[in-house]
Amino acid sequence: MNDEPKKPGQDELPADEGGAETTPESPEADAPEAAEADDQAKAEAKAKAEAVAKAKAAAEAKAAAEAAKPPWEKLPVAPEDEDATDDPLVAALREQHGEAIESAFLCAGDLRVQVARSAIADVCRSLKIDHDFTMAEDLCGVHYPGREVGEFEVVYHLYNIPENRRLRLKVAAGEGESVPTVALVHRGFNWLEREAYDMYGIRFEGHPDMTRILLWEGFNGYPLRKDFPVEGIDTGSAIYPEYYDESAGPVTGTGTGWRPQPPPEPEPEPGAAAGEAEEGEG
Amino acid sequence: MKRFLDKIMLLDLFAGLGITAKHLFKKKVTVQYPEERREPTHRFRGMFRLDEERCIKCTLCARDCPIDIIYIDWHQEVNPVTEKKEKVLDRFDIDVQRCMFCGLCEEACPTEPKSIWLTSKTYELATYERWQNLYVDIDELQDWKVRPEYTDKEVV
Amino acid sequence: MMESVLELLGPELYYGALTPALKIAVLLFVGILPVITYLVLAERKILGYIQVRLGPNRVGPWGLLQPIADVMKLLVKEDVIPNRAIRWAFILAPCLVVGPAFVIFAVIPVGPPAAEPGGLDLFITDVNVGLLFIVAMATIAVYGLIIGGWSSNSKFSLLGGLRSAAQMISYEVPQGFALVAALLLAGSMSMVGIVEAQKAAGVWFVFPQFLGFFIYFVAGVAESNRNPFDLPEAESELVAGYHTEYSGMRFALFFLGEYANMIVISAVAVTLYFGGWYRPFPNVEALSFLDFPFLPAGLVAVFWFAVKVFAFLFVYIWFRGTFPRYRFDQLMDLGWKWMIPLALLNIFLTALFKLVL
Amino acid sequence: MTEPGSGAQTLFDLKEMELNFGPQHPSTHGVLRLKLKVDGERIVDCYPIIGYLHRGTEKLFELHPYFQNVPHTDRMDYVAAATNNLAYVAAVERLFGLTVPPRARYIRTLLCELQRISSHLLWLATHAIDIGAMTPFFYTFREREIILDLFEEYCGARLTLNCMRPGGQPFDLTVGWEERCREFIDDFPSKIDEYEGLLTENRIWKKRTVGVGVLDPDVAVDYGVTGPLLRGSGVNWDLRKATPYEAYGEVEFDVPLGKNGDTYDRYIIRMEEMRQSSRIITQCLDKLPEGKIMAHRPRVMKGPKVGEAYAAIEAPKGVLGFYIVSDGKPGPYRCRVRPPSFMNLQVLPEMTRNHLLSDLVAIIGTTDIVLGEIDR
Repeated sequence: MNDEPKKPGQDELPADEGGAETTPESPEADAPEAAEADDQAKAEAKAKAEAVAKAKAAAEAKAAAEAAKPPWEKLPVAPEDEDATDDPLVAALREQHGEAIESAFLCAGDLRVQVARSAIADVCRSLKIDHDFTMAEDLCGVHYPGREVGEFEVVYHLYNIPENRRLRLKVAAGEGESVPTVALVHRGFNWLEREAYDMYGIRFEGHPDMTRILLWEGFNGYPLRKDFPVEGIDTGSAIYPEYYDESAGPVTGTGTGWRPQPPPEPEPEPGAAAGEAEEGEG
Repeated sequence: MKRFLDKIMLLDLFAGLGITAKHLFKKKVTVQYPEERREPTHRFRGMFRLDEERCIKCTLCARDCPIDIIYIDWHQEVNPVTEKKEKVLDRFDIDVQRCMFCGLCEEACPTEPKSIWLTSKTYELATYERWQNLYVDIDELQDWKVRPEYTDKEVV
Repeated sequence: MMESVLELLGPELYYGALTPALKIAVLLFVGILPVITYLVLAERKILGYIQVRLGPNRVGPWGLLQPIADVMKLLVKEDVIPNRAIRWAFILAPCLVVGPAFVIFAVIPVGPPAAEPGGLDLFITDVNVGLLFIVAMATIAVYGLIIGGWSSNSKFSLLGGLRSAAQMISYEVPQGFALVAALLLAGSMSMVGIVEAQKAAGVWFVFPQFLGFFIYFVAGVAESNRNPFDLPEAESELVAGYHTEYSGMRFALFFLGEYANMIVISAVAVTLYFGGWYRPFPNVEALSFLDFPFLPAGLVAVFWFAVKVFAFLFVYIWFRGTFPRYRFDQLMDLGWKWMIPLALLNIFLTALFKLVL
Repeated sequence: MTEPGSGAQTLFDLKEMELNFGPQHPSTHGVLRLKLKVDGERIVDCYPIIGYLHRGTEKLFELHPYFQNVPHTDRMDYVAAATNNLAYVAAVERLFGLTVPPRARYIRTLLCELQRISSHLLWLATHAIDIGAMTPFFYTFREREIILDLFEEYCGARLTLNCMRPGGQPFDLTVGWEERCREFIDDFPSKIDEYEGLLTENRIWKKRTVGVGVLDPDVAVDYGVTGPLLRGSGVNWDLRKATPYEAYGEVEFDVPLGKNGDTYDRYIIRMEEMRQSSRIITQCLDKLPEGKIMAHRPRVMKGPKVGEAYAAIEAPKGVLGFYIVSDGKPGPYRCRVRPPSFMNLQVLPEMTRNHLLSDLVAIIGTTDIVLGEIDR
C-alpha cells in the first residue's frame, strides 16, 4: 500500500543472513529516480545487446541476478522433510520403545516423530524423565477424513528448556479409537486433551475429566471435524430434549442471523437527495 | 534502620499519597468528545468510500474480504458515446455492521489511486437500526456526509 | 417573631419541642443531605482530578447538578426485592444503617452554646454522656449491614455481611479505646465540654493524643467501610458486598448511610481532636482576624467546623484514590494485633500523664 | 439457596458453600466462570469453566486463505494484537520458507514490544483495580493511549491492528513516527516509576501480593505455564532469548526472573519487562535499517502439498504458538493456536487452593488472562 520506494543503494543490509554481497544495480530495484538516472547507460547497453544473441545473455543475466538477490526477493521455497532416523534422540527412543517409534523427520528445524498410539504415554514419560522434555507446550487434533492409518491425528509439542529443543509427536487414531492420556505425565495436557475431545471427539483413555471444555455439554457433534457443517447447526436438542425434538433445536444461521439479507427498501431521507445532487457535480 | 523508620512512619503510604496529590494538579487528559474531537491519523481505517468512476469492477475487494460483506453485481453494456463495452455496476453494497475494518479490501484494490478506501476519517458509525443504517449502498459509499456528526444534544 | 411564638407556645413547648425540631429539620435538610449529595460529587470530582481526568461535568455547569440527577435517578428506579429475600429484614436493613448515623448528629456541636440563656445553641442537644451515646449509636449500624447481607439470601451478600460484622466489631474496640484516652484528657463526656477543654488547655488534643487520633481515624475509616478497608463491599471480590441485591432507593439509603458515617467520623474527630468549632489556636490573640469579627460569631463557628470536617473528608477521598484494599485476615490482624494493643498503651500513657500532672 | 419445603438447608447449615464466581463478575477479566467451593472465605476447590467466548476461530482459519486470517488473529488476544499477528505470520512464513526483509523484521520487533508494553499496562491497571487500587488504572491508560496512537498512525487501527502480512509488513513507518515513538519511550521509564511509587513499596500492596499464589517451578513447567508466570517462578525461558526471532537476536535486553514465584514477583517481573521493552525499542529505533519491507511472494499463496509448521513467539502473556498444516490449498488445512492464557489458566486451581477469596481475585489478576484467547 504505502510501499514507498527506497533508495536503491540501501537495499541490502549488513545484517542479512549471507549470500547477497553484490551491489544492487539489479533492475529489480524498481525505483523510478534510479531508472531515470540510468536511462542513457541502459539505452547503450540495449543497442549492444541487440547485436549478440539476445536471449541467451538475458537468461544468463537473469540467472545471475537471481542468485545475487537477497533471500527475501527470491521466490520462497517451502522447507522439505529430511529423514531424521539417525538423530540421537530418535535413536535413544528407538532403543527404549522399539517399533513404537514409527518414523522421524526433520522439517523446518522441528523434529517430528510418529509414535504408535498405544505407546504415546510411555514415550512422553521417558521423554520427560530421560530427555528433559518437561514442558508440555501443545496438543491438538487434526482430522484427515478417509485416511487409512486413522482418521485423526493427535499432535503433541514438547519442549526441552535447557536445550531449547522442540519435539513434535504424532499419533494416529481412528474413529472410535481412544488414545492413552498423557495428562498424568504432563498435567498441562489435561485441558488440551479435553479440547481435542471437544473439537474432534477423540477420546483419551484414563483422562481424569473427559468432558467438553469450550463448548457446552449439550453440543451436538465435533466442530473441527472436516465434515462438520459451518452453517445451520442445531444447538439445543441434546440438552433440552423436553423443549426441542431431536436435531431440531434453535439453529444458527437462520432467523435474524448473519445471512446477507436483501438490500433494505430505499428510505426517503431528506438529506440523501441533496447529497446525491452534490456528488453528481463532483 | 530505614526499614524500621518506614514501618513506624508509614513512609511507603505517604509516598503513594504524594504521587496522587501531585496528579491532582496535573493537566487532565480527558478529551470532551462531542465538542472536542481527536483528528484520526492519515491511515486511520474508518468508514468506506468508493469512487465509482475509478472502480474497474474487478471484485477483488469482495474476494479478499475475510467475512464476505461486499456484494458487487455488474453487467456489460455498450457505452453509447465511445461504443465500447463497459462494465456497469448494478450494486455495490457493504454490510458494515459485520465489518471489522481490517483494510484488506483496500489493499486488494488494483487501481491507482484506490477506488475503495477506508481512510476517510469517519468513525461515527453507531446507529439505532442495524439493518437500515449499516447496510450501505453505493450512494452512501460515495458520500457518507449525509449523516450528521454526533452532538451531545442529539437524542432520538 | 420568635418572641411571639415563644409567648404563644410557652417556654416548655418552645424549648422542649419546637427549637429542637427546627434544628433537626435545618440540620437534616440544609446540612446533612445536601452535604452528602454534594460530597458524592466532590468525591467523584476529586477522584477524577487525582486520576488525571475531569470527573462529572455534563449535568449543569461543572457537573454541579449531577447530585440532583443522581438522586432523581435513584428515586425513580425500580425497587427490586429478590424472590427469596426475607422481606421484612430486607426492608429494615437500610433504615438501620441510615438512622443511627443521622441520630449521632444530635450530639455533635457545630457551634458554641448560646452566649446568654434563651439564645440559640448551635447543636441539637448536649448530653453529658455524648461520647457514650455516639459509640452506642455507631454500633447499631452494623446490624443494618449484617441484616442486609443475610436477608438478601445471596452468597455474595452474605459474605459481605459477614465481613462487615467482623470488621466493624473488631474496629469498634480500638475506636472506643482511643476515645477513652481523649476523654481522660478532657475530663468530660459531653462533646461541648471536650471542645471547651481543648480551648482551656490551649492545644488541640491531636498533639498530646496523636496516637489516639491515629487509631481513631484508622478505625473510623474501617468503621465507615472506606478504602483501604472497604472489604464488605469490595467490588472486585464480592461484586457489591452486602448491598449486591439492593437497588433504587434502598441502595441509596445504604449509600447515604456510608457517607453520613464518613461525616460523623470526621465530625467526631474534629470535635475531639481538632478543637471543634474554634478557629486554629483560639488563644492566640494575633490570629484573631481568623474569627472574621465582621461576621456573626455563630456563622464563623460553623465555618471553621465545616472546614475541618471537609479536610477530613478530603483525606478519605484521597485515601480512596491511593490505596489498595486490605485482605480480610490482614484487616483482622491489624485490628486485633496492632490497633487494640496500641490503643490500650495509649490509655495507659494518657492516664500516667494525667497522674503525673 | 433455601428451597422452600425441602428441609432446613439454609446457607448457614452448609459447612462448605458453593459459590459461582462469574461469568459476570467484575474481576474475572471477561467471561471466566469459576465454580468455587468455599469454607467461609477459604477456597477449598476451584473449577474453571470456560468457553463463553468461543467463536470457532480455528475453524475460521480453515475456511480462509492465508492472508485473510491475519485479521482473525487480532481477535484472540485482543489486547495484544500485534504479537498474535506475528505468531501467525511467523508460522506461515516458516511453512512457505519466506524470508522477511530486515526493515520489516525491525518494524515487527518495534510493534511487538510496544504491544507488550501496552498489554502489561492493561494488566497492571486491572490487577491493581482487582486489589483495590483504582488510580493506577487511569495512569496506565494515559500511557497506553499514546501507544495506541502510535499504532493508529502506523496501521490505522488502535486495537485490532492487522498490521502484519506473511512475508513482511504492509506499510512502512510514517514520517515522524520514529520521533514520536522515541519521545514516548524516553519518557516512559519515569512513568513506570510513578506506578511503582504507588504500588511497589506500599505495605498494603505487599501484603496482598507477597506469598500469594505461589507457583512452584516444577509445577509451572509441568502445566505448560509460560510467560511472566513461568519466569516469576524462576524458570529462565523466554523465547526471545532462547530462539531469537525477528530482530531480537540483534538487540540487548535482560530477562527478569523471580525467586519466590508469588504474585509480587510476577508484578516486579512485568514492571521490569516494560523497562526492558523500552530498552529494546530504543535499540530498534537506533538500528532501524532501510530497505524493502515486503518479501517477494506470489499473489496467491498456495501452501505445500504436504507440509506443516509450528512457530512460537513470546507474547506478552506467554508462549503463543501457531501450528499450521497445509494441503496445497490457498488456506491452511488446520491451524491450531497454542494460547498462553489457556495454559496459564489451567494452573489456577493449583494456585488458589487454600487461599482466601480476596487472593483468588489477585491471582486471577496476576495470571493475566484474556478470555478471547482462551476460548478462541
